Amino acid sequence: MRALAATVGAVALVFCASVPAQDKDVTQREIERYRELLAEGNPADLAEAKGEELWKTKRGPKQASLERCDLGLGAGVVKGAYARLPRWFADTDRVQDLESRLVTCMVTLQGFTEDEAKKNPFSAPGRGSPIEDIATYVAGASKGMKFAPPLEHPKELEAFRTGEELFYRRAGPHDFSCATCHGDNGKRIRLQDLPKLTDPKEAQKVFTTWPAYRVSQGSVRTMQHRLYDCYWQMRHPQLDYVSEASIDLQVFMAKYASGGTVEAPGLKR
Amino acid sequence: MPDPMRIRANMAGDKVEVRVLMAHEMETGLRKDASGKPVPAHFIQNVSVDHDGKTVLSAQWGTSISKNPFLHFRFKGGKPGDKIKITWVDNKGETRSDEATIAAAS
Amino acid sequence: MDRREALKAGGGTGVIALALAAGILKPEDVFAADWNKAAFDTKSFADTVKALGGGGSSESDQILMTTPDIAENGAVVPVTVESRLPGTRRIAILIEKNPNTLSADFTLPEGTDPFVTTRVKMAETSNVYALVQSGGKFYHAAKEIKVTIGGCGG
Amino acid sequence: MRSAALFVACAALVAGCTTPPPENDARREAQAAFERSFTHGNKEMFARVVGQDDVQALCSRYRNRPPADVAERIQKSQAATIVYPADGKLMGDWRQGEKIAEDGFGLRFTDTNQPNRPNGGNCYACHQLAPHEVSYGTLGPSLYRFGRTRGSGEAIQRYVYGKVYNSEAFTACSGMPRFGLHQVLTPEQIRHVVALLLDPESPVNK
Repeated sequence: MRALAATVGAVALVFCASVPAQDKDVTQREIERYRELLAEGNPADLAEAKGEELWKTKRGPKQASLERCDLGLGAGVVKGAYARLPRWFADTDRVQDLESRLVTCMVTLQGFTEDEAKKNPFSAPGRGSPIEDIATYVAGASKGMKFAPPLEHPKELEAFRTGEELFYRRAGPHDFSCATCHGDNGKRIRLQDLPKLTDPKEAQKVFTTWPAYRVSQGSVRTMQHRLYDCYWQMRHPQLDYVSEASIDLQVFMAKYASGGTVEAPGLKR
Repeated sequence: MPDPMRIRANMAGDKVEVRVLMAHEMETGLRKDASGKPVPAHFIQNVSVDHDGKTVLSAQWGTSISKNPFLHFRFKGGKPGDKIKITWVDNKGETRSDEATIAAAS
Repeated sequence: MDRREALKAGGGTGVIALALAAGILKPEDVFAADWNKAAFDTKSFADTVKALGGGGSSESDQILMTTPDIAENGAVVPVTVESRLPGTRRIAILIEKNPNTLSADFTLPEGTDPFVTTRVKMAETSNVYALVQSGGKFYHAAKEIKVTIGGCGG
Repeated sequence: MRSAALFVACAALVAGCTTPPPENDARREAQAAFERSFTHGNKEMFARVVGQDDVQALCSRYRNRPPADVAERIQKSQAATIVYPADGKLMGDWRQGEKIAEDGFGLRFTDTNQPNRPNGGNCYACHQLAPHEVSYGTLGPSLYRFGRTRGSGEAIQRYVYGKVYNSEAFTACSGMPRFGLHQVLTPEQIRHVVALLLDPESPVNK
């Protein structure tokens, strides 16, 4: 009992006497200026243009383009489609995000196998990723529109509940969950602001900026990559591309982001 | 075949404002790939911008220009509807030229 | 016809591309001529000035640099240089602590503003110089840019 | 007195006191979805994340806000895991501690290609420490001048060593990794971190 009391005392000592952060405002102002200076030319435009070209290009065993792909608003409708994803699709009877839906179209329209379609999801230096460019193009075609995924079908609601559990699921050698970094307001990791993803104001600002050009990676990155990269940092094994968990988590976040404006493609650190 | 550039050229007062993004890896030659092998340098060395038969900007670049290079500058003497042509050449001899039409003030 | 003339005459790379395709020119021949290898190999501010043809350079408050004080990522650091020195026809960007100092050398003919924005890579926190040639002389301005560890670090 | 109060608190929260909140469909489905979503990676890494220990499971279920009795229980069980060095030496070299605090290497799936490189602690990701490092996070409290007000006596050394070893012993459902328990850092490395925080010569305390 005495040891416990000592412990409690020590904890109080640690957390009550923290020193205010030094020069925080100066550093943060400069980082904001850095981001403003970058904003006048977003290299994601290059991926967007390439993606539009690829959308219209006949590819795969069936030598077909993606121009008949149904992204939720009917075959071939690109404009506004991203603002209504993720959603449940009758033909697959699954909730799908943009990238998972692109895989479906590459399989059904172009004749790729599912493995082929999922093989090269993220570009690397010297190796482009068509699906990354196409996702950037499709997302960009909803730019300025209100983000309003339906989130009413029973499978969408189920995906939300699963996503919520996954968001708080702590595991691995570091005990991390998504909520470790994205569960509170006003936090940052190193100099990077961390949005509280269950706060609509913050979720609306960030969720709709993906895909985004990441200067640290020299490439456009999609939401699938964002999640893959988070799990990498969380000391988990690699998250499967367009896996259930990746989509359920997006449904969970999309609910809080609803009502925001699509600002894709973004530009980030 | 290298990917196309994205060129924006528009009037700002009596000047033409040009912003261009080029798709290029800009490898320094110092980076190693996943297997530890050095990746050879591959970067744009020369850029030129032409308008009406005249070069309005030329540049020599080294390996420390960022990947997917961005360039912004202004010149006098252009008008809406005129074409500008931008060309780059890299150290492996690859080259790309793209044209853009000057737009009215945005 | 040297390469620069070829570029002008062809209004692009058409002529060179043809010459390359025909095997008349090897890539090295074409590019070596117009790319100042000696300058791009230099490893200090003074050596770069020399390699670009200057006997030295004096500091000038008529050269304005717009850069962040802190770059969130060294791979992409935006740099704007604007010169108020009369007759500015050349702007170069130098990064002191990079493996090679010279980053870019712009030629700006009459009619083009003495102004340029580009983005450079920085290996570490360093002084960045804007070097300007005006009336046959070289002038410079300098600014220290801090490169930080961004994101989750490590 | 304290035990009596605890007992009352427990009684008031019977469900939460002795057993975790019951399983439900969403959690079962989430576990199943999780297991179907990490199928292509490193098998050993998967084995480390597919299950949860008590702390991870409870903190997940309570969304990191456990009721007082559960928090008490977590802290007690975790305090028992802390192993202090047998030689009693708790302070190492702050210079090495600084390197560990800057380094985020280790245990990510791409880190396996450098098997001989020690893990880092990446303290700066979440804490302010030495003032020269402006790139610090705020997920945890600022530790700038931590040792100035607390000195570097044995009690505070034991506290810091223990906190780095197993943070859950002090604050249940803390976001801080249990660096010692999970062998992310070696006892030697933890000593260096203790020195970084407490050594009067450390830049943290300048």
